[in-house]
Amino acid sequence: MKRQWIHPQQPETGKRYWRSTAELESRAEFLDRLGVEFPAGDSLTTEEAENSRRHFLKLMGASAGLMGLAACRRPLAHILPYTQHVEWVIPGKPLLYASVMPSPQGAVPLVVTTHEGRPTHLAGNPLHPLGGGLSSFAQASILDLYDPERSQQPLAAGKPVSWAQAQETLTALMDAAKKNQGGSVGILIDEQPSPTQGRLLAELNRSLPSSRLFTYQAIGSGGQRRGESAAFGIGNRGFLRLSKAKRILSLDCDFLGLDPVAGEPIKAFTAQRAQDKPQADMNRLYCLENRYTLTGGMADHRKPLPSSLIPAAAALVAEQLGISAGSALAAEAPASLKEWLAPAVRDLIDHKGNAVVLLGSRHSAQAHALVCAINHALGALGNCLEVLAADPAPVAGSAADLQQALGSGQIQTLICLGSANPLHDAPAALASALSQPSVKLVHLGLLPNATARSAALHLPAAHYLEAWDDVRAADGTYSVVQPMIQPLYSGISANELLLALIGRKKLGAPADAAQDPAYQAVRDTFATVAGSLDEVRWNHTLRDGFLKDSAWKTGSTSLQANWTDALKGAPALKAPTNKAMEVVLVPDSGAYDGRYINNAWLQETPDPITKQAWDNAAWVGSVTFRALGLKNGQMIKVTTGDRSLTLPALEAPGHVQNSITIPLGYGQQQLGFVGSDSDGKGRGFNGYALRADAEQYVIAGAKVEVLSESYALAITQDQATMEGRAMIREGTLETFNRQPDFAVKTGMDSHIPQNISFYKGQVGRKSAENPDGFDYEKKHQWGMAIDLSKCLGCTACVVACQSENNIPVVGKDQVIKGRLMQWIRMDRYFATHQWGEQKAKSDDVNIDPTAEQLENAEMVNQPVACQQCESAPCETVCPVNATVHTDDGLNAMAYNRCIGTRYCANNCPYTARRFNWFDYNKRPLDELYWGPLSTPEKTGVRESLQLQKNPNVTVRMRGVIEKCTYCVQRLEGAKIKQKQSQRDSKNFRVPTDSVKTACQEACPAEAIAFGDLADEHSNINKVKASPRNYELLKYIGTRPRTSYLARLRNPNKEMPGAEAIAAWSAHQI
Amino acid sequence: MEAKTISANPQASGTPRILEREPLVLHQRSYSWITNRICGIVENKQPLYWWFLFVPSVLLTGLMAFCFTYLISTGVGVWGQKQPVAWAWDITNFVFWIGIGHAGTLISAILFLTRQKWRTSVNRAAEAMTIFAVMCAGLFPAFHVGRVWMVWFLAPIPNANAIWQNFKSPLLWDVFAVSTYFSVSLVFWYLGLVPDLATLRDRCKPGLRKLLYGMFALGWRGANRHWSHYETAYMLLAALSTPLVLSVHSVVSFDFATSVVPGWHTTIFPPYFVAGAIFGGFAMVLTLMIPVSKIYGLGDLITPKHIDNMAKIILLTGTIVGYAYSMEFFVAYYSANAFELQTFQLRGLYGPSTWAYYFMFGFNVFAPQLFWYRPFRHNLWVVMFVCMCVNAGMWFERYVIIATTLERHLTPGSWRTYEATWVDKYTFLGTFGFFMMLFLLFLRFLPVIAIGEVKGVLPQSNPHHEDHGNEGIQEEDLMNYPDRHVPRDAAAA
Amino acid sequence: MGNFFPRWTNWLPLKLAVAAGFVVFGVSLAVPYYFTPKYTRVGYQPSQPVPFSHQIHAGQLGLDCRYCHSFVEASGHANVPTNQTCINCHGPGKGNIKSNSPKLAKVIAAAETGKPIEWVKIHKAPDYVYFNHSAHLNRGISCQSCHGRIDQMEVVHHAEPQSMGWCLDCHRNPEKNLRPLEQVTNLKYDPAQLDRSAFYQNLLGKGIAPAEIAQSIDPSRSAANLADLVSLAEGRYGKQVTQLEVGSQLKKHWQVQPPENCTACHR
Amino acid sequence: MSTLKRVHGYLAQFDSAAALYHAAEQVRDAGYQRWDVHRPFPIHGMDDAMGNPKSILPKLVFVGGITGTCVAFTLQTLTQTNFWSSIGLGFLQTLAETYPTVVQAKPTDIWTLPAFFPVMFELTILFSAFTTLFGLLGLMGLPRLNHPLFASQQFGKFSDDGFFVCIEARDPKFSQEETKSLLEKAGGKNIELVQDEL
Repeated sequence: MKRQWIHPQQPETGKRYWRSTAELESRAEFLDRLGVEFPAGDSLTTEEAENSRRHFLKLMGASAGLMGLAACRRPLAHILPYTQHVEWVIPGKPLLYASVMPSPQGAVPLVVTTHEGRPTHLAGNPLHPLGGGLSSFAQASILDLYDPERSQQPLAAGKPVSWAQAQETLTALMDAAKKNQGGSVGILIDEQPSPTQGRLLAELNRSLPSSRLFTYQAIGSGGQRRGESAAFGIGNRGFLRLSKAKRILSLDCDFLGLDPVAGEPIKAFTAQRAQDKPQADMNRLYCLENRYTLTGGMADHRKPLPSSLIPAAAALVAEQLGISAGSALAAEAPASLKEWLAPAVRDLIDHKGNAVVLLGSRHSAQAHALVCAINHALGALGNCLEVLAADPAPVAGSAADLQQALGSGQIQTLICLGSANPLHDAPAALASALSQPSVKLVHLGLLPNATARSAALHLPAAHYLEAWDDVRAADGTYSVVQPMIQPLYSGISANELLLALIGRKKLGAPADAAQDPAYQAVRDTFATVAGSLDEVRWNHTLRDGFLKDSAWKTGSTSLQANWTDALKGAPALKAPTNKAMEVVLVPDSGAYDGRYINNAWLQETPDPITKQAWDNAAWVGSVTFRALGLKNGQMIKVTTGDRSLTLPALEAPGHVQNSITIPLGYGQQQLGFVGSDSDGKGRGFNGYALRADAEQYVIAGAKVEVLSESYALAITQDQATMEGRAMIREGTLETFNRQPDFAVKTGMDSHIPQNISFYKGQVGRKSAENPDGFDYEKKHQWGMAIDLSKCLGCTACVVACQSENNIPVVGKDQVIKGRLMQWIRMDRYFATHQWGEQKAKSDDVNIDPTAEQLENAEMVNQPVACQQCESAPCETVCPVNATVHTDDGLNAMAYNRCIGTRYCANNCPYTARRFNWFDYNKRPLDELYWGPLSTPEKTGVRESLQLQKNPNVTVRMRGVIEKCTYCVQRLEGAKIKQKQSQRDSKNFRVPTDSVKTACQEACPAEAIAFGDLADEHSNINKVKASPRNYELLKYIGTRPRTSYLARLRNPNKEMPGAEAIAAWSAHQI
Repeated sequence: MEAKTISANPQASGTPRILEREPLVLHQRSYSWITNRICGIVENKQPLYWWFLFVPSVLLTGLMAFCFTYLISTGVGVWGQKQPVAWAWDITNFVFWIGIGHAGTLISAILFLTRQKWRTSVNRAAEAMTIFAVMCAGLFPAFHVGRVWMVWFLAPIPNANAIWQNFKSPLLWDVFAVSTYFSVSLVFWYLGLVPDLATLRDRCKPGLRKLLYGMFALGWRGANRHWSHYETAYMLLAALSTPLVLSVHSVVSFDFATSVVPGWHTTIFPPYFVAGAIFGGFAMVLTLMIPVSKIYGLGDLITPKHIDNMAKIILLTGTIVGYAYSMEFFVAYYSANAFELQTFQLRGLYGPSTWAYYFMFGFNVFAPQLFWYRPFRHNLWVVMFVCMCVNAGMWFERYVIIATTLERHLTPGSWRTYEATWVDKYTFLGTFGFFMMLFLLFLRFLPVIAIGEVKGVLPQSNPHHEDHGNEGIQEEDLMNYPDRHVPRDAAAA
Repeated sequence: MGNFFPRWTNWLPLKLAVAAGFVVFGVSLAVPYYFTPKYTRVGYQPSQPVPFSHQIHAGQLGLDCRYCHSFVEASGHANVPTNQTCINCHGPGKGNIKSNSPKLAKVIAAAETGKPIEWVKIHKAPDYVYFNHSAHLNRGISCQSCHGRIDQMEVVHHAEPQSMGWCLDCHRNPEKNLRPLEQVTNLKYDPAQLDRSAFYQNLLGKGIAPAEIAQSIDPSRSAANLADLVSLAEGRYGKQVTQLEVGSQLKKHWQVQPPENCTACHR
Repeated sequence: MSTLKRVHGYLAQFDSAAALYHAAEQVRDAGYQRWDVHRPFPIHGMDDAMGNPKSILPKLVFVGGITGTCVAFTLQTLTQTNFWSSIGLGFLQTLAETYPTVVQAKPTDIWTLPAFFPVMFELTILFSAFTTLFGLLGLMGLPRLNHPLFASQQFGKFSDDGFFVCIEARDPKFSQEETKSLLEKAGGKNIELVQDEL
């Protein structure tokens, strides 16, 4: 029966796209619709159109609501096609671009996924010589682009001003400056300005000859630079060839975590950790550090040592190598350290050429010079430690010089181009010098932070995905940063600011992309680097993401003759005592030095060591912690000299006594919900307040006072030990050689009773005797293996997953309540070979390790997501068939069918399922409990955040279960791609290893293998063939498709306590 | 012929004989006395007690409604659940109420089949209690889901999506079991009511009441044509309900027994749950009936014998439950399944919620042991005390099984301790109000004791009982009965 | 005491019961019809801002669907053509066809202002359904199978229910709709019009052995060459090519295995 | 007002259950067909005393129960297994648009039947119970809200402590005198000729 469909006139609301959809039920989430029916390309909004980097192609969209809320039987929906077709864009298909992210350690090569001009996901660039996975920082940096709390317009002394006014202020400033050749102008830059920035600075210097440059980074490595140049010569720097390093001694150098050294990517190190054949050789890592770091977790031998004594350790090593120059430093070293180091150094010497000593980048120049000499003596230089002749950084004053110059009134105007937020992170003296009324600050930054708010002129910076720039990688390879999208809030890059100062750009004036001066400036730099502005090479550079053969040449591998001078003025060392403790300031895994404070993904991702999210705290070693009678979250007052800080304490196993570690970057105010909580009072506590000068990271003589109040910490893992359960299995290389399949024999797995069932279900490979099994001939069969020997626990996979799968952020309060949404849970356990006073072999439920045992415990990590069990307990209990099994072996989850009984979550042995307790996507995180009464303007997904969402993944609503699906959208995408090329042939199988999951792509250690089990050439089959391969909780009989490869350690027999290493695993149940 | 051994006047009969059976109705009441006494409750004004209980329970019902509204409008997060404790108070309360809802059908069905005549004076109230308890129980599974507006997905309706329910899911078995149980109990209860509704109908003046009673009495005429089919039907329903009542709690226990969670995955669960249900159910029956009989002066109908019998059943089932508790431990130890063993160690010895376990054990296993001693079974205060313990203990049992087990799931990395929120607590409290409200309305409008059936067990109702003329002692005029029944009888206790 | 209820009440309960029975019956018939896509979607024919006639363009002029919906084979979704595409033929100074017709006013205007025409959406999968056009078109499923005879529609309307059950039906028996790739956009397609020998020649061209094809026509028989196959097929399917013949052959020899997993459409 | 009346029958009251019982025996022996006894509670052996056959309700309920089992079996196997296709009735599954799914590696053939027992059991009980209810109403001829006996003043006591015998006028052996005398002989009190208004 046919009906006339008369639609009421669509309401002419001036509403913007997102708003109109946000009013709909969240299932009808706008962006899904994009992915589903007519992706954004076809129906661009004006916002998006403006945002598109191809703006100059005159692509136009309309902002009429997609769905009128007209109350007819069927809501009216519109299709808005482009009027002009857009080059490259095929509506519904993502576009990939190669770019790089600038970071303190140089370029991070990237591949950016964009959907109709919206960057949505980042991945490493495999073509790049240093390409690999991504750190969680790089992975999460895309969220900074869409951060709704980003600085959005220029501020003059905290008051919003227009860009035009900002331009006037600048011109006025420049005219004033020109009068005295810029004598009163200082420019504050990072340690490594980009090539273009360097060029423009030089240019600016020509117009203001007497202006001065200063470098200051909240967390800098001045000591290292000075030490290295003293030893290797100015500008020369080490480049670590991890692939060649067979023996590594790390002196408080978290080179696998937050303190990367210039060198080959981490995968070169982890590749040697995974052994699948007995009698294989394996590298060995010794580690001395005051707290647990990811590096310490990977180490074969680790000894907790106060940071104050690290130079002493270096001196001891030097002595043993016959370098007497630094023996003064060795005085304080305790005897135990000597006997620990002796066999280690012997081992290093045995591997001359392939042995290297690494020192944390924040240690003194003297110590660094000494370590350079040590590496020279070990014959590392030119072998596993290249010396590269980098182009020298511009001559610039230090933070101390800046303070002096400001104090003396010499510098009146300071232009901050760098990442620093001096009013928050600089030492008190410098900060107060900066905040004198006489000093004019011009600040460029992404966040409206302390400096921005009080600067005479603050300019919103463009995100690196929004502007042209260039960076050199650690090995000097030159890359161009290309914008993916027009600046969301019309921010400008540092280059553009310089251009404006020079007068080649006018702020606020609409830029014609073709003649964009920043673009031209970068091309000019490219010309100088590449030798000529060759369009073909330029395009290749853009396509590949780097310029071929642009790495730095190697320098001389001999020490400077006068390197010992660098040792002069080494500060005297003192071992900390319980009266005078040491405070160690370290970068934070979530905020780094404070620049990522507003990144919700990073804030919510728990610290890999302490499992703390959304805050920082003082890490106190178990012995001291219990001696002080502290509880987690109890406040302590730390006093160093005349400076003090009150913050909560957190028990940190593996942390040395009488030492307190404080992660930096927190305690910033008025940055919005994420950065400084809903009351704007700030998240966490500002550790910078404790340091006296900008290069002081280890502060001796700290007093600790225990207070009564306590503070709620969002710790995501209550249980620090495995209770004897064989979750993570570990063995020494020796054990492995003796019994390669030790992992399979661990605990109850060695005596699993026969599974007797009177029917044969859909498990295993289909065959004559197993007719119901999975079809390996005509279907793909997906599987995953995670190599715990390689896994660092860095949580890059967690962030990648969050970015790929539209996983909501739930906020500190919900994390405390145990409702973290991230699909991958990075379990961190501490294990020791003796448990409790009774020195039990295994930790049963009733045994707690003593403080001493915890101090020397091993740390192991294990990422756990849905294991895609072939016999999945979660499926059978769902009353509505919302989760069922697919014929390619996935544990499918149909969100729209789920009614949320949560029975599956209960019946999942791995606790891999997550439930949407609230409308995390729709309702403001600080008003979740208000339900429908939450503030209307805060309700609904923030517009800018919607732009980040992956259109191929449903945005889940309240009341449904969600979980890892092996990135099924990618798998289905790959199958369809194959269909497109298969057409009328039989060849349905996707090319071997052509499809990667987000976590696998992100993993910098290449610990995750994934692929088609039915494809015998696929890598996953090789990996799963390893004798170390075991299934988690195999005893339960779930037959997971994800398996783990047992962890190997390679202890040195002569080391003290070598026998204890990995001993605990043998006694697991 | 037991009736013969009853002498008109106990004093006259000299020393009571050993074999003498206590009568089911004391003081040789007559038919009309029973009719008047029971119908009186409905026909006369309610005592103050009734109002004292009714008003608060209505308020609590409102509280419950508010909590559910908040829950639905805001999200399940307002409860205390978290990973890995996805079920806690919600399902605990569900199982608790369902358990309560077992005594009624048990009394009406199993005791009927086993010819336990003493059931007649308690079965009506017990059945009513069953129905109300099941209503309370049903609320929780219905509202604990994340998207309650999608709950119709549970119904096997043909649909254009070609997708159906998963009949392999214990949760769906639950849906069928509980709804069946509710319907059958309702039918059973209603059929039992029909003759008594006729009685009420015949006693009241034309008007709304007569209309309603008349309609629901269906025009009952007590004809043999009615009675003979009626008795067959009653017997059939009893025969159907007996396996049903056993199946329902077995199915509920399948929710846990068929899972892989250590501490849930146990073959002992079905009998253990059924015993527990009878246990808790009888406790609740006594908790309700003792005050009722005192307040409404039904002491002659609900005699010490009745209470004694039920106390014995509580003692028996309580001991079975205790056996189950210890057997779980033994099996965990004996199974050589380390996860299982650890689970029970964490439950009872080292875990974060051992307190719940101790409450459970004390209330359910130790408290009922008082009933070994006859005087305790006959002291109403002691009986009430033990029943209260059991009511609480059974709730803790479910809490231990559900929440504290999930707190210590298989992967230590995800272990977390559960805390309930105010919404959890008030919702549960509210269901008590709802339950009480329904029960009080039942007292107000329907005969609390099965009139017909009680008459059926009187000696003189035996057609071969020849001693004519004895129609029992005619009681004082009953017209002024309502205004004096409360204090005196209460004091008598 | 006298009768409280009048006599007529005796039959009342029965009457009520019967009435209720009829109501329930009626509802249970109505719901599956009126509350399923069969009714709610089929026939949906909104009026479009521009009176574009598929009948003229696809029917009379015989434009290939892919001229306008150009990415349908490459992308998940069949793009609605950019305004440029219309202008190519109708634009002043371009094809200039009817460029001054009032019907085209909006198109011309859009070209000038750059403000797109707001077409009204007709086929709208729910947002949790990830349908992919390219996967179907590249494997021999025609536009017509889901959209009907667009070439005969003056104003396009919703021709098929496009409910999950409807999708599954085809995913279970694709042979009902499979056709040679070159026929995919041929809306007038009729298997009877196919040349049988050409069809089998094409299969043989894919390097499939005649014996194998013969097998799939009639398990008991074999064939050495094209002629055998054709005669074999005639024996099996009759003089004219049938859809069943085409479909089952393609399904077998292209190894068409449409997914019935949730994940195929819900992610 | 119409005074037109129709005789329903004789109603006699008796003192006790026993009296009623004996009366019933006598009326039975007198060979009456259309008569019945009314009383507040069931009296055992009354059926024999009246010479009535056993109730056929159990047979109905059995049928009802079996129906329930079959419904449950069909519903579950149809929607969850390929059983019907395997016995060549696949069209049923197409008809019901079913979508068998694999959960926890359980087979989609008939071997997954044990998982269906609970629901089969429950539906059996449910159907039986409702058959009992409606079968009973049918056999009792209820609901019938209006009945000539209600016209009798004394009849109301049947639901309290009255025991009655009513012999209907429709009975072939009914005659004003003999019936009355029979009731008197049986010990019936305040015998009344019940008439109802037309």
